[in-house]
Amino acid sequence: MARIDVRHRQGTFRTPIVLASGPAGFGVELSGSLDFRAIGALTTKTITREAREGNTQPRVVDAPSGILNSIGLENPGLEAFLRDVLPRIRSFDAVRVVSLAGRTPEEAASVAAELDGEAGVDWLELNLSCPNVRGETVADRPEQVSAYVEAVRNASRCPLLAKLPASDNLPALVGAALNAGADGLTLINAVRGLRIDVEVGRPFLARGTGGLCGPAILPIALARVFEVRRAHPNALIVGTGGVTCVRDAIEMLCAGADLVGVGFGVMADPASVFALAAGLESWLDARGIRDVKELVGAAHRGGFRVL
Amino acid sequence: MARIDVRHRQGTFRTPIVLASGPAGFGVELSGSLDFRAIGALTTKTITREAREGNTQPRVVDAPSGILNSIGLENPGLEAFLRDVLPRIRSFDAVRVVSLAGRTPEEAASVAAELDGEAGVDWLELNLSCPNVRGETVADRPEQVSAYVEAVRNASRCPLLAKLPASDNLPALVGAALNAGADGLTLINAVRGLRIDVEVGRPFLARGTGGLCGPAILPIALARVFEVRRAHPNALIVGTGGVTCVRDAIEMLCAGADLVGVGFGVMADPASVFALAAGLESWLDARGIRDVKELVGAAHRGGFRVL
Amino acid sequence: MDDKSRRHVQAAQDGPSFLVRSGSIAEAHRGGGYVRLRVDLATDLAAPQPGQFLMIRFPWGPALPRPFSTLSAQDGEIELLIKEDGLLREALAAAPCGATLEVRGPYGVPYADRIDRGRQYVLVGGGSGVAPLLHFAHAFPNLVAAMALGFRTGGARRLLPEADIAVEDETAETAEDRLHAAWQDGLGVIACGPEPLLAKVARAQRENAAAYVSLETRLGCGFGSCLGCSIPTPVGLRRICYDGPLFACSEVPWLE
Amino acid sequence: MDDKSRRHVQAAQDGPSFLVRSGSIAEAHRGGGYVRLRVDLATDLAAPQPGQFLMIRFPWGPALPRPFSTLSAQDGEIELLIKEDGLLREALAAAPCGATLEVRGPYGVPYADRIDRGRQYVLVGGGSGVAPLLHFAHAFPNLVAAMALGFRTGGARRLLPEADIAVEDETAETAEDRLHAAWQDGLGVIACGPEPLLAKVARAQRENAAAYVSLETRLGCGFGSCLGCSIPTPVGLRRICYDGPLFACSEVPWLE
Ligand SMILES: Cc1cc2nc3c(=O)[nH]c(=O)nc-3n(C[C@H](O)[C@H](O)[C@H](O)COP(=O)(O)OP(=O)(O)OC[C@H]3O[C@@H](n4cnc5c(N)ncnc54)[C@H](O)[C@@H]3O)c2cc1C
Ligand SMILES: Cc1cc2nc3c(=O)[nH]c(=O)nc-3n(C[C@H](O)[C@H](O)[C@H](O)COP(=O)(O)OP(=O)(O)OC[C@H]3O[C@@H](n4cnc5c(N)ncnc54)[C@H](O)[C@@H]3O)c2cc1C
Ligand SMILES: Cc1cc2nc3c(=O)[nH]c(=O)nc-3n(C[C@H](O)[C@H](O)[C@H](O)COP(=O)(O)O)c2cc1C
Ligand SMILES: Cc1cc2nc3c(=O)[nH]c(=O)nc-3n(C[C@H](O)[C@H](O)[C@H](O)COP(=O)(O)O)c2cc1C
Ligand code: FES
Ligand code: FES
Repeated sequence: MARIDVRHRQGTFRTPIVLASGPAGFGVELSGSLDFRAIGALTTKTITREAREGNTQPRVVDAPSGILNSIGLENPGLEAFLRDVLPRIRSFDAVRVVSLAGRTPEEAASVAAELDGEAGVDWLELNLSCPNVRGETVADRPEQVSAYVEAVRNASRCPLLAKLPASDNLPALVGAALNAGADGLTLINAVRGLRIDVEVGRPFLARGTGGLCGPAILPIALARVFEVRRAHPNALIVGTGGVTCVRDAIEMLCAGADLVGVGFGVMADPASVFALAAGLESWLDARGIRDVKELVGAAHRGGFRVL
Repeated sequence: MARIDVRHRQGTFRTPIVLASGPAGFGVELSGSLDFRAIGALTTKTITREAREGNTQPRVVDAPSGILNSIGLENPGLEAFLRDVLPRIRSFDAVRVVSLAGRTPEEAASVAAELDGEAGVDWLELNLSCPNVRGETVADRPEQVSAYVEAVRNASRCPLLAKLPASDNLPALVGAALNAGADGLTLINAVRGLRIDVEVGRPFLARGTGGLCGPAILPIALARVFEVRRAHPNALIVGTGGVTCVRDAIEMLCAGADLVGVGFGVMADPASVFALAAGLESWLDARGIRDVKELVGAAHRGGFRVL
Repeated sequence: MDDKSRRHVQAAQDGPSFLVRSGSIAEAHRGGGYVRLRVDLATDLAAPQPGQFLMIRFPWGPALPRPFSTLSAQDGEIELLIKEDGLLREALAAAPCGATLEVRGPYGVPYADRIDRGRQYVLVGGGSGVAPLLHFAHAFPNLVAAMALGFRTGGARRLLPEADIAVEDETAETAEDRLHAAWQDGLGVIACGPEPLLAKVARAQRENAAAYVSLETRLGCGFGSCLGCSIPTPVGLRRICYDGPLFACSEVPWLE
Repeated sequence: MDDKSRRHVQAAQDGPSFLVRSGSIAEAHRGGGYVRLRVDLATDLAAPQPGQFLMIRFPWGPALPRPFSTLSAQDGEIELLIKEDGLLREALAAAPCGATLEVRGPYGVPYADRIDRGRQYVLVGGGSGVAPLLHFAHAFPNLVAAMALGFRTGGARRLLPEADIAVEDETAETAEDRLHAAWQDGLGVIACGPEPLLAKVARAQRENAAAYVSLETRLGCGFGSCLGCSIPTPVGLRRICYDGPLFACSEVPWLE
């Protein structure tokens, strides 16, 4: 039986499958019927210092092979998270990554500081790329990324992921995040997109654009992970975007991801996401590949070896 | 009957439908069976000074709701174009846009100069965004765009479109192109993407990444056209990316396109592309909208008015 | 899809069902822009209660399944009433018998668990919104005072032999008219249908504690985790898919 | 897809056909990882000649139709032999009778227009590549000296009652073995099948001016304009979909 656990100096993930921030909420609805041992980590919905109402309806618009989402960081705020949500998350048998955002580096750092040392907060993910809120944590310049990561890094000892957008500038943003002390990267967030209601000629979403996610963005996410892996051979990468089946996950690993994030797939068919790890294991076994590690970044080495 | 012709100071397009550069080749195969009066313009495959072999097989890889293409600017070169291709294009009853590229601004300008004044060359399109050739005409900085557009502008009196990528930087690139004398913009080219052959763990395409096109990128193209239209209320925009049916074309017009480019759709179902204009006309008639112009940019004005 | 093993996941018993069942279109009746489908389910499904919905797609797509209320549900068999408008619904309407569907659920709070069961109700509905109301009427005849169901045209009548529907194009009568005709003090209302109809009911019945509307929006997950369907209520944000789809008119003051 | 008017385009007569015909799966036989489909075409189609192909998809997708050679073609009816492997092909194999297809074409140069018709040929094929060869043998029996068709397993045998196939898993005999057995000087070869088989034939027959291989790649348009299928030949770039799919072994020196 192939090994599919992912060993990292800051902890081990039982499988390479990560529930991406957002679609799984805080995991509460899923936990009633699905076994978290099938996933490596749960990333929470992004939390902020104060509660947020999020955007008005509609928040989901259909797109070819995906959707535009415009949730807008609805969340109960830090205090309610600590009081009501964290106690439930503590019992989940998987690494728990708490996603956070802030309007300023200081605000993000203050959230990180209060989470520091709490049981059930295994990793932090700093959301620097939400396409659905205006004028805050969308970091498209390296200086912004540095400032945020540094502030959060200094506020918490938790291992830290920086979640970045599919920017042209991604290699520079990644460099900034790693230099500022991020332990890893989550690539990519949803891609800015628009749909128009042709009955009236206006955008469906109140904010105009939303975040494109789902299979449509798989090739884009693969390209970005591939490019970042080439530039940063040792960074921990959670490759996220458009993965819905075992084959997609294998492509993401070969492109250079250590862990594979799934967002849209959780909305579309959660059970299939919880079956990915087992499917991956059988796939490896069928090829005599002993450790999922052998797939990671294989596309940079001319492919993997089949026994 | 609604008007669907597009009047521009540099000429009139019979319909808003433009065959995007590439998938339609030089229009020769299509012209045998389809009536060019159904389209506003044919954009040729991009030509270069010297003939190009393009990339090795495979050049097309499936992707959710689209493909990655990696043609790599295969073309017969300027001389053969003038000798063998242009005479056939002259007879097509639609505006003919000749797409060109060059390794340097000077090379592009020299191609433009030789096309200047040739019958059958109604517009030029300067391809500044091919994702499938290395180190040449991918202009991702405003200075590059300025230099190319200025050089071509000075070499030819033909009306000129600048074809730009879905870059984060797009508003700045557009500003540079318009300031340097472009008469309009074609937005967007294919989006960089990757697919990996999971049987071997290597990218399908020899160059690694390719250009994602087809319905998958429709929301991305709509967002970019929307943003550029907001910044440049008077620029001529050929909105291109993922359009395959009348509804998509209407979305593109409402987002701000004056003309609607179709690439992938020509490969998938050419007859349907030649039926778009008629479909658009019926759609307008059913709503009592008298001129397609009323749709253009409607999303920026709170929608269109139905009689 | 190409991953055969994804069906092998184990589901525990104490949460919503995430297993994707395979369904097969067994019978289809079309008319008036609607189609009534009978779907055989290969495996058991906790029978959806009236007001609950299933998330459905074909194996080929769309990528995100869509919610459909049941018109009836019994061992291994469900019926749906579908408006032929939209990507999946047009494909459902055009599919041959034998075509395979992917079905997960049921989700949402059954109407019967949400309402005051000490009352009788007028069921007000239009278009595909009549489906959960007919399901409810069949399951809880004692809770139903009257039906007030309307369609624009008469084409759908033969799909619904069990219902007496008002057809606006024929008699100028609407669901709302029937609600007025049946109205008596003390009754409750359950409305499901196009938003303008719900808005009228909500406006008229805001003070009636037993007046409910069944809301629709574009869902994401369908089981409460993605927050795609959040709406504001006086007591905070609520999820249509998880806390609804039925809401008291007093909870949706913005609906007018 | 949702645009009803797109079928109304007029096509002239002197170029390739771009009209999208509606087809309906009338019969399906499955075995050994293959499926043989009979498809009824609602409207007339210029009957595909052996070696030509059709671009096919379902109304729902995939976005880009895929090429399939015909196994037989006569008024309003075609047969296909499909390997159950890949997005569209697995969906084709799983589709119920009555399912609707979109079909355009035919495209490509008929084998008979490409070869030296003064010769007789051994037809060498494997897997779904036997389809155009059987079509050719049926249409031009006089041009066929022998058939050398092979499958890995015997499961597909009952799909092809008209063919005598070598089954490697049963008798260790391959298509290539049959080619050797049938070989006589002066014969031509037409090969269609997996690339390793074509490469072997090409290597062995490079000097034979009447040796041809039917090439495959991932197509784009199918009618010659997108350059998705360009390959180098000693006389310049050629398009598999438009100049092929059949090429003389001498034209593809890189195939080995
Ligand atoms: C709890 C619940 C129960 C439901 N039960 C039923 C039911 O029993 N029967 C039923 O028929 N429906 C029901 N619905 C509604 C149904 O799920 C949605 O309408 C769903 O989106 C249909 O999917 P579709 O793919 O057919 O349409 P989609 O393609 O998702 O389109 C949805 C609507 O938007 C329109 N549209 C799409 N794109 C555009 C565009 N660019 N511009 C303008 N308009 C556009 C379509 O024409 C259609 O009217 C229910 C919804 C909910 C929330
Ligand atoms: C002229 C011509 C005639 C043809 N005739 C026939 C015919 O008669 N019968 C027939 O069966 N085929 C035929 N083909 C081949 C067929 O058109 C192609 O194989 C086509 O791509 C099948 O489409 P699909 O959607 O089923 O497979 P696709 O999903 O396009 O996949 C194609 C292949 O790639 C594999 N694949 C997909 N994604 C990945 C990945 N990420 N990693 C590794 N592998 C992957 C699939 O398993 C499959 O084997 C013909 C091709 C040509 C050019
Ligand atoms: C409904 C929804 C909500 C999301 N919310 C968040 C969020 O709160 N924080 C975040 O970092 N990303 C959020 N995302 C982005 C996903 O985590 C992921 O990066 C993106 O959707 C691409 O992956 P996918 O194609 O697998 O969905 C959200 C995505 C969706 C679809
Ligand atoms: C096969 C193919 C070849 C292309 N060749 C060119 C080209 O030569 N020059 C160019 O500017 N764009 C080229 N493009 C890009 C298209 O013109 C278009 O910008 C892009 O594909 C997005 O539009 P679509 O989704 O409608 O295809 C090509 C696209 C495809 C699919
Ligand atoms: S649709 Fe996901 S929470 Fe309701
Ligand atoms: S597939 Fe388009 S030219 Fe051959």
